[in-house]
Amino acid sequence: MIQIGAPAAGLLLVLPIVTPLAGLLLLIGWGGRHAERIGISLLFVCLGLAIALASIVWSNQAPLSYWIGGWAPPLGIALKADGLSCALLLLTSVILVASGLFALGQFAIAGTPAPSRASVSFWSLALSLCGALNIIFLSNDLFNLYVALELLTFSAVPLVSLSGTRETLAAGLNYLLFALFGSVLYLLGVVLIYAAYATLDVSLLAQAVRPGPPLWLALALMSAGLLAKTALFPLHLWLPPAHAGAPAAASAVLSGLVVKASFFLVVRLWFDLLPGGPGAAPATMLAGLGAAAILFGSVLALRQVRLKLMIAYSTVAQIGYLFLMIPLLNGALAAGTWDALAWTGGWLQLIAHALAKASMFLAAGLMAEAAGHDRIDELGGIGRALPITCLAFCIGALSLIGLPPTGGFVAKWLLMSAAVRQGQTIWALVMVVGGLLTASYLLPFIARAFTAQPLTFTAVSRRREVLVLALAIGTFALGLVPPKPIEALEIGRVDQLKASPP
Amino acid sequence: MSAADLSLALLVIAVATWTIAARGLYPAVIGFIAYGLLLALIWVRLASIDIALTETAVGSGVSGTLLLRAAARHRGKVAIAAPASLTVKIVAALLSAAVSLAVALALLLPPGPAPSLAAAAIADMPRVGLGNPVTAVLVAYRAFDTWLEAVVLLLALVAIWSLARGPSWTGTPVIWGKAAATPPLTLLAQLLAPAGTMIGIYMFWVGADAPGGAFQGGAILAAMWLLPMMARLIRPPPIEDLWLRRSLIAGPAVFLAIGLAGFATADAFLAYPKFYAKPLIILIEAALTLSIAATLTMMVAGPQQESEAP
Amino acid sequence: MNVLRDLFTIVLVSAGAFFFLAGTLGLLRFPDTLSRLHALTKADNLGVGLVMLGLLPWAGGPAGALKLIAIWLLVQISGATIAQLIAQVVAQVVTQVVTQVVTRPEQADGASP
Amino acid sequence: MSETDLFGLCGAGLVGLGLFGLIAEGLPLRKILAFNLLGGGVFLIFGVVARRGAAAGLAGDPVPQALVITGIVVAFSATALAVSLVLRLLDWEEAADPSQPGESGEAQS
Amino acid sequence: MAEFMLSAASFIVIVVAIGLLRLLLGPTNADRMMAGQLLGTGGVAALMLFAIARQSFAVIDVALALSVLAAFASLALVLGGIGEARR
Repeated sequence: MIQIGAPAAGLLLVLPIVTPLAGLLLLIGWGGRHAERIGISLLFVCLGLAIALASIVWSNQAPLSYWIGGWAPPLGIALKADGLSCALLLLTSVILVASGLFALGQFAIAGTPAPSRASVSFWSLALSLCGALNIIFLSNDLFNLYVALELLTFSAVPLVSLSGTRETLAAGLNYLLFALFGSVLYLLGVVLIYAAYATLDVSLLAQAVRPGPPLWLALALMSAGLLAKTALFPLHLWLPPAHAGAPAAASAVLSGLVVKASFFLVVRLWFDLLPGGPGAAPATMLAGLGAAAILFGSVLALRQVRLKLMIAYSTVAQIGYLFLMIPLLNGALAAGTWDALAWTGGWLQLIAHALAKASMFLAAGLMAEAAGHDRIDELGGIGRALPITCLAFCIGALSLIGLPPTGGFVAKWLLMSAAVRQGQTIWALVMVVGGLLTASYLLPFIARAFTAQPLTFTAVSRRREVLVLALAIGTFALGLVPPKPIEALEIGRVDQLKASPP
Repeated sequence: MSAADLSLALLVIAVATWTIAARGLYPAVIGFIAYGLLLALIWVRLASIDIALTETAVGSGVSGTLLLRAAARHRGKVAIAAPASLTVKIVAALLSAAVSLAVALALLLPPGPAPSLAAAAIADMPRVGLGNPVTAVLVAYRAFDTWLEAVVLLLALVAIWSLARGPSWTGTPVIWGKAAATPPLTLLAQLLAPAGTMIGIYMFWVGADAPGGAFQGGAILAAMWLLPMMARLIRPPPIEDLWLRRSLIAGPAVFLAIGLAGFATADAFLAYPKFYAKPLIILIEAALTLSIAATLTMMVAGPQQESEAP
Repeated sequence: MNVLRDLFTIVLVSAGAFFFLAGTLGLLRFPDTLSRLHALTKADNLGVGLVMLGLLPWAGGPAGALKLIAIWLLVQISGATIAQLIAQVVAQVVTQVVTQVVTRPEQADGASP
Repeated sequence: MSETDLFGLCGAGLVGLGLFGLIAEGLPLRKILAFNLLGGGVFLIFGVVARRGAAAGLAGDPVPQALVITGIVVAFSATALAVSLVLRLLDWEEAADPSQPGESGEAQS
Repeated sequence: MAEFMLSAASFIVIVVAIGLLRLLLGPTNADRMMAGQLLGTGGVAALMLFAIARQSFAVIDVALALSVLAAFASLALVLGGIGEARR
């Protein structure tokens, strides 16, 4: 068992954070020619580190924490990895490695070995994005999380605008303004918390918080800020143009990971900082917005004529599902129990969506490359030209709809059974309707892709097609995983319930 | 509460209102610079000298310049958001008033004595060997934040470079249009830049024991580097310049190296071995000052350019 | 001695404050930009100078005194330069407006910033 | 009313003004200005909290003071990035090209 | 004496603040720049007075920084103004 503060624990928690950021420094310092090689190898290193950390936490069956510099909170900053953090760290590395492999050779300037702007930028931003996400999943300090959120924003926005066209620049600017609005509200909540408790450590706050108007105000401000970054309806307006405009490898990361980070923090605020859960009214409100996101997002996706925009609107809808877990967890906490079904279902939805959406965005990128555009009407028959890619897209779509045997099915099924068991059937109903709507915008496209007479499509790299399929198979495999590893998501949760007042 | 406090408070609100309400963009930015100056005075009144310095240097000086430059080029054409309708304005006004009121109430009704980490911060100061508690928080207790902040700054620069027009990762920023150098400007740059550089170095140096430090010193140095650029006495370096690159990463890299060495020498990441804490911290601060100066300068200078067409 | 020092400070600082008042009044009351500029530069340089001079005996040693003098010098240098530059801007705007009125009278309104 | 109360109210007022500007302004550069006003207000509240936390012979709690320094630098980075985006968009405006290049989202690959 | 210096500092701040009305009145940007310039120098004077009155010498450093950066900001104002006037 590794003790708190031991250097070994420190290395395991610190290295996933500093490795990618050190890579960023390396790229700036020695920039250029080796950007791609440095970038992809460090992403692989991060994957290795995430596996190491996860296996230690798994074998201990207990969370790991560490005080940076040996300074105990509240003065210092603590890092903490529980089962969920480890899973998300793994997810981050997997998706970044896949997107990185997909992007290999994509940004070179034809005919010269000179470093291209797009290539150095992409790899620098991918590395800092990896570092930022790892901090968000590991840090236990509210202000440190603020800095990490900004790091994430400043990595994500330029990825959107990488191509430098007017549309992507406008989308990036709009994204940045929404994100800044979010961070400043978050920071306002942080200062109100500090004013009342003089600590920013989530675990210490969990013991100290006194429910009351000042605390509600702080949490409301912070949540509103985080929701703007998560693009929860009605703060979703920035997302579709941003995610659709980015290069495919970046869209996969943005849709798969970046919006999830702020959702993760919403849950940490309402369930880790407030051990008793948010209470009925806030929980219902958040889930109500989630339900609205599912309905509006799906309807808007249905009306899109461009594939990438359709997938981006589908992200708006799928984010909605995540919020349905909140009233279910809250309902159980109010009854003095812990709803493991809702918890694992919710996080599984996040992981399944990340994998599915990443593979769908990459697939859409390949289709656009083959066709020279991404207008849905003219992509009919592309399934015959790019069968592997379209198969991957298909698997992703099944997962989004929630059909077996995919991760999305398991996740939605767990959430629905939790809802039914608690008598909160309305949320189960929302999920059913959402699934039907999702099917109605994805299935026609797939049907036409395989049946219509193909127009002329250029060939794309087989390696990248296989890569996309591999990600999709991940989604598929998630539906077949036995329950034991999935229970790892709960490491660190059960203790907390015991510690919290009934 | 004195008359000066009251007038400062009213004034800062008035200037902020002007900044929001001013019809022209350029007058609004002038209002914003005045806002920064007034905030610096308020920080002095709140006995936060370190922040007063930072606000003066970064908040008002360097960001003011950045915004002025943008305002001077702006003709009000970028309309990614349509002008807000009256309904939006009313909703926005109600929402902001509600938030404002709630925050004011939360601040005016604190439950009992204000909690504070001042005592804890002071108690551990001998372990760090510094005389300025704010610097102790920045480089010891919350060193991780400070390191990340340096990385954030650098990342923002990479982000700005990634927005350049050309396809390659090279080029030189073009500063301030094509205005010609004028004699008074040249004189100002020649006189002010050396003096200001000394003041910047002094700010970093006193930071260990008195208000000041890497961020304040670095920002003043950046301003003093930009000054001769604006006077056309020197050109910004091309972004592929090796010395520039090394200066940019020096701070975060040295900070990280010493932090990782802490695993071996002090049993923790970002911890300092007992008797070497102060010299190591000064080394970190020196490297950070250099990096911050270079980064802020290049951020204000803007993206590199190599070709004409967008 | 102490009384003398106090008196010295009170007189000089008051004079400095008076010049700030004068500068502000000039800025607000004078009819055109250039005369406002003249009033302002004179007043605020003298203002800072007199205040600085009045504070010198209290600076607490040569280092403090040196800093006060340095501040005054910096304000002097920059104030003078900025005044010249502003004067140039004013002149430019005037010429520009005149040229535009002569060449394209219909657009003259839009030219003044 | 103490000076901290006064400046606390002032900070709350600035938050309101900035928030209004950030939501209601149409022009991006004005939104950026409003974001900076709003940030100033939030930092001022940090300062008030720090001043109230004066203890152990210090005139203020150094932790929130240090957080503000970090915050100011981060806000500056945000401003710089946003301004660069605005300026790049202005490049397009100034190119005065009515046709919209790069209509496909895949202009990169 | 400290009392006198503090009142002098308040007086200067208030006077200079009144000068900010030029910000509102304009009519040209040059006038607005002047208001900014006056605020900078007035701020420097007030900070010096405050520093000496409270015997807090770190505040002199703020005045020092302000005198450097006020010059820099005014310069940027003027250069930006030149750009604007040229159009």
